Amino acid sequence: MIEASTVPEFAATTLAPRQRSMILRRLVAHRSFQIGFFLVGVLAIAAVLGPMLTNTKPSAMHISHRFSPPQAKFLFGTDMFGRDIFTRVLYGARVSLWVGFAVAAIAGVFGTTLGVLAAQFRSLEGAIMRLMDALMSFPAILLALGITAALGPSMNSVIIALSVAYVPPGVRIVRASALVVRELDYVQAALIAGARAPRIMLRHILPNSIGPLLVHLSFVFAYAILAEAALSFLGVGVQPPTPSWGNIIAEGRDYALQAWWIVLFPGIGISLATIGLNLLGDGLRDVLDPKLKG
Amino acid sequence: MPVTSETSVEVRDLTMSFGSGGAGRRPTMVQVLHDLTFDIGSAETLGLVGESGSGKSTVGRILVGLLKPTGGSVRLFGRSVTGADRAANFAAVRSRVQFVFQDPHAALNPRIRVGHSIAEPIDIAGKHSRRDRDDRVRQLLELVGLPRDSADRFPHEFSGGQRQRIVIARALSLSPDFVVCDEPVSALDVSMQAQIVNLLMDLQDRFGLSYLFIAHDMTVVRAIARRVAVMYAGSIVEIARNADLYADPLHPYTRALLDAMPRPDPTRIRPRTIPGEVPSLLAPPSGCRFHTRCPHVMPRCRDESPRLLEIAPGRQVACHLFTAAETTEP
Amino acid sequence: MPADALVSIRDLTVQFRTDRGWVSAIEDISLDINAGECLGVVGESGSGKSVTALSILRLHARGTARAARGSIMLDGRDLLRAPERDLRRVRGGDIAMVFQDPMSSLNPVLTIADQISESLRLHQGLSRAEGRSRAIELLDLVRIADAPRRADEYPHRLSGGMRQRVMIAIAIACRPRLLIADEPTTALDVTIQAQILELLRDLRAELGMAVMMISHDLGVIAEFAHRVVVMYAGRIVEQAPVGTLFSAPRHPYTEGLMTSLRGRDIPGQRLGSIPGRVPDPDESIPGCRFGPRCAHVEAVCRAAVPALVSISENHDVRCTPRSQALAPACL
Amino acid sequence: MTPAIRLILIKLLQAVPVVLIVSILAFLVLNLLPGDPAVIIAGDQATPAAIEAVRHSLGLDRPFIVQLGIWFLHIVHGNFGNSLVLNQTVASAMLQRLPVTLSLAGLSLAITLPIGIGLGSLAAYYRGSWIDSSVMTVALVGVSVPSFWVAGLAVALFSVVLGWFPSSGYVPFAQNPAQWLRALLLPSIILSLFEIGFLSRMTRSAMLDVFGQDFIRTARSKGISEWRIVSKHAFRNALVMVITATGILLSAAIGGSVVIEQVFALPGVGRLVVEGILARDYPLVQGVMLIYGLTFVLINLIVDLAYSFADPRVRYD
Repeated sequence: MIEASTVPEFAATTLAPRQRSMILRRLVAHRSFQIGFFLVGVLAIAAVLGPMLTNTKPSAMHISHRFSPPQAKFLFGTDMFGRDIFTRVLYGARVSLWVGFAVAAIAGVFGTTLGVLAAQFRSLEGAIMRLMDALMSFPAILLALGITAALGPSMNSVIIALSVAYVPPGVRIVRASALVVRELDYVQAALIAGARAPRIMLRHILPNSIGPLLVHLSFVFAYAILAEAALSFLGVGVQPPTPSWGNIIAEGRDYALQAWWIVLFPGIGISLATIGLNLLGDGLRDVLDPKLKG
Repeated sequence: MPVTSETSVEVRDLTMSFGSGGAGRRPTMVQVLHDLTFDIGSAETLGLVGESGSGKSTVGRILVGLLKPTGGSVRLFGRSVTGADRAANFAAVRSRVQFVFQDPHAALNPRIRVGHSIAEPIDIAGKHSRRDRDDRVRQLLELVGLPRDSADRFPHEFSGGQRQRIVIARALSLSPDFVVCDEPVSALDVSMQAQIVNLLMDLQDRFGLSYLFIAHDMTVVRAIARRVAVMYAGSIVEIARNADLYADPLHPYTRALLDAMPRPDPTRIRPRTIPGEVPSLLAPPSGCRFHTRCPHVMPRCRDESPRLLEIAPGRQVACHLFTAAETTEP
Repeated sequence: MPADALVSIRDLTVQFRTDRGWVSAIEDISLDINAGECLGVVGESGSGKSVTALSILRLHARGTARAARGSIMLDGRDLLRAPERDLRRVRGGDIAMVFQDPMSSLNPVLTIADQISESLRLHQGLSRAEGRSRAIELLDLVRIADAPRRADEYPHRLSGGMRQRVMIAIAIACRPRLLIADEPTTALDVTIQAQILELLRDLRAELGMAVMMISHDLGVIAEFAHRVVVMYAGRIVEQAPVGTLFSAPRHPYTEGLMTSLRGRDIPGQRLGSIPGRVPDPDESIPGCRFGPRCAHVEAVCRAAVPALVSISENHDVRCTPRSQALAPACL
Repeated sequence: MTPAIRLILIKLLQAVPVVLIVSILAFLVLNLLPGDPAVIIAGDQATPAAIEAVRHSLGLDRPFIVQLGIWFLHIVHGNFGNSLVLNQTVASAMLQRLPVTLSLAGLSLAITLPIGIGLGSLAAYYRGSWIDSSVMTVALVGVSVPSFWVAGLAVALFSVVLGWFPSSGYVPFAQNPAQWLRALLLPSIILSLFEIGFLSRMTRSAMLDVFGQDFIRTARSKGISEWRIVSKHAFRNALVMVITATGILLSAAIGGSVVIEQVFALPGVGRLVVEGILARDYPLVQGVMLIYGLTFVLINLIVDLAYSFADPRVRYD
């Protein structure tokens, strides 16, 4: 057994000042990330607190106030049934953000699992990657259309459909970075010490190959919000009377000229959410992948 | 402490081939090691020098079980790790064999505190309680000359030389008897190199470690190795005791390497170096693989590959200049 | 400024943008490169030797570095303040550069001939065909066999040593008066390194250009340089003719480097080492930046930043105790 | 066999399993997912007998393997099954509608490529300046704003209020090229907004990536002008990325056309799919998905090969 009985002659080496969590500090200082975080944060809070911020229901019809332009009582105006657009947009935010978040989370879990498995086990690699290639051959929105058609239109169908569409790129990203990490010396060191596949994957490969996936997921979150809105707009997504940003716009479409506010505000909601998430993703990318920093 | 046999490592006729070629190419086998034979004694340092493509790193990786050789045998502490019971025998000696990497930046997981990195071999072996383990980590840090509170830090907070100390601490965590050092100082600044080489020598003296010290820099090897093996294009061309090799290199390639080494002496007039480059593994030259660059090339060198022969006690050379002498003067 | 100085750097301070603001990578660098001479610049990582070299041609990545102080004079013009257009004529024309990593320094999607002839066509107005035949001549000059065939190949087909020869061919294409070689052999194998050094030495004699050889390797410097500048942590700590520097180094850091190399001749003997580590550029150290690692540190070293003092003809040292002991008493 | 031909053959071979998986996936999507197409088609109030009738008419009561066999038979025949509603094969319905979608996607790609690459290069070249931030803001808005929403607003403004463009309808190119362009210009531009944003962001980061490489410093050390460095040294390296992006853009254009065709009432394939889904014409949806899937296997193959040939490192080895 090796023991340190004496301190070697050159023990005097000094350490540099502590540098805690550089990644977090850089993120906090990053302009895009700040703006993105603010936008997404405000929308998320509005979505969570939604029912508390309004004194009416999204489906409540104020028949005497149909097509009211924005005013003190109806901040964003009312629609053809006299429903309060502000309330509907708030409730729509709950649907849209939830769909986006759920899709990103599912894509993240499956992307990570399949990606790491494909990188670690050659026997699985071919099957997983060909399946992903095949899924990626369908334009995402078309695949989602087909799946929602099969499952019947509903919010959960949309989540499942978009998850299937957005898992494959995540798998590719994780696999690619895992393949790089797998060859690094610290993984070799663990192999020399006799580490088995689970330890290698969970402790070494996973934490070090997840950065690019996080960046990707913030963009998936944004794409999913856009896609949910598009599907709902086409009538195959979230079904009325449940308000989503997409179906509010679809319903208001025919009145765009006389009651512009019906389509304007949910559109702004979608735009702000996706802008925020894209900025968040840009910030993450700059910090986690400094090579691409602009 | 386990009983050590006289030799830590016995390598016989070791060969290694890799499949090469990806999409669009016919797979071909590329032979990177040709019939290597050498021993490393207990508490001995064998220096292994050569340029890139010589196969020296492959040797190191085979000895710690990262690569499986395609031919020949390797015995570690008397156990064969290339035969039928490869896995079982390797498991038995795993804790006695360790590795120190070239690039201290890639050798440590950036997301794990260095204390945990150092303790990883202990965790995998699963022998210690948490408390023992933490004590051991502090002990190891002290041993390699780092402050005890280093354990809670992350690798990015350390300089290159300090990270190499951490890598050495990890290599020592299970009290190994044999350590492969793969270019352990070539990524470091000159002033750091001396610190790390001294540390390795101290550790050897205290714990009786055997080293395979792989390097391209012959001056570092000169300081630390007892014997030196020189590799060229996958073969050992010369093995000799340190003092003999540097004083009187026999193989033309060894001489060329020594001549080409820059020295901190402005008065020295360096002889012109050999022409050409290390041959491609995909199309190795016939006969002696050094003949394309050798200043003493003879017709025989182009056809016949020289064998590594003992021409004096502890001194082996693979060159027809010496096999010729042997056959004409028996 | 000496009459025969080709390039004259004075009080150069260059700073880099970091998370914590602008940080000085080099401070108060003053040195001359004389026409036809071979100046060695030696130092470890973080010494600022490459930063100094890149500053001469202002080749730092845009927006990341700034010259806070100083001047770099060539033919009576300050390169630090010259307009970009004028500087472009100097780059590749009067002053050319060879970089450390030959694998990444050549453009992977352009042919060798294209990359060599580019500066000829730009600076000397050669046609495409003329450029190509000049490129082949240059490949011959840097001793690449089968030059006409190699000229039409892409870099990935060449070995590291050959690529570094191509880099040299690019650099000498317009017969520069100064060639800056930034660790040109570090990435190469020992025998190839020797070949490249021989090539550079021959070309220097043939073309009569000055060479600024930057290296971390005292051996390379000893073999190649006439005069040596030693840098540590962003400052010049000593400069002297090569014979003087290696036989009588005066700065404790230079001494430390020499002993750490020389002890290697004796097997098993502990090497002389310099304790500690190179400080980060933004680490604040009072007085001499080598102080924390110096065996001879005194109170005066911590009191003030030592000045670069001439202790004999052509021999300057930045060490307060040493220069007080050794400087000629003619003040 | 030259390396180039061998490369093409190998890529073709690699595509075979993908083609198979694509065709099975297109089948499975509507046949294996938990929803019962017969129930959905027959409607909520349908009697069990009615559902059974639907199931029989679709062949859903046959064993799974038989259904799959029939599916492959349709593919091999090239008619991709029969539409339930349109009284024609999926292939002929698709052929009828394809010119509209291709015109739309092609036009938008023609708008996107020069503008996207140009803006991205410009932003990279002037990184950190006001040009960079303005371009990137525009690009960000492009990838963030929902196209159907912008389309709605644009129709209101340009078609209804200003009367510059027709708000809907399509004129075949062969019939009247000017009218064709007039009908497609606004939808194409709107379709391009996302693509331009996407491409310019991608071009910028690829160019910046290249700018950071050592060989750019070599080029600068030769005294080459910044413009030449961008247009020659950087762009040729970034080209590899642009080729990859084109495949993604085409996919985005086809996907986006589904929504845009709906807003502008263009009789393209996207509209066909949506009509198919709303009319519960499952074979139609399946058939279109399959054809698109196979098309993109082919496009990805072409992109992959183009990518290999743009890079001498791949081309020669």
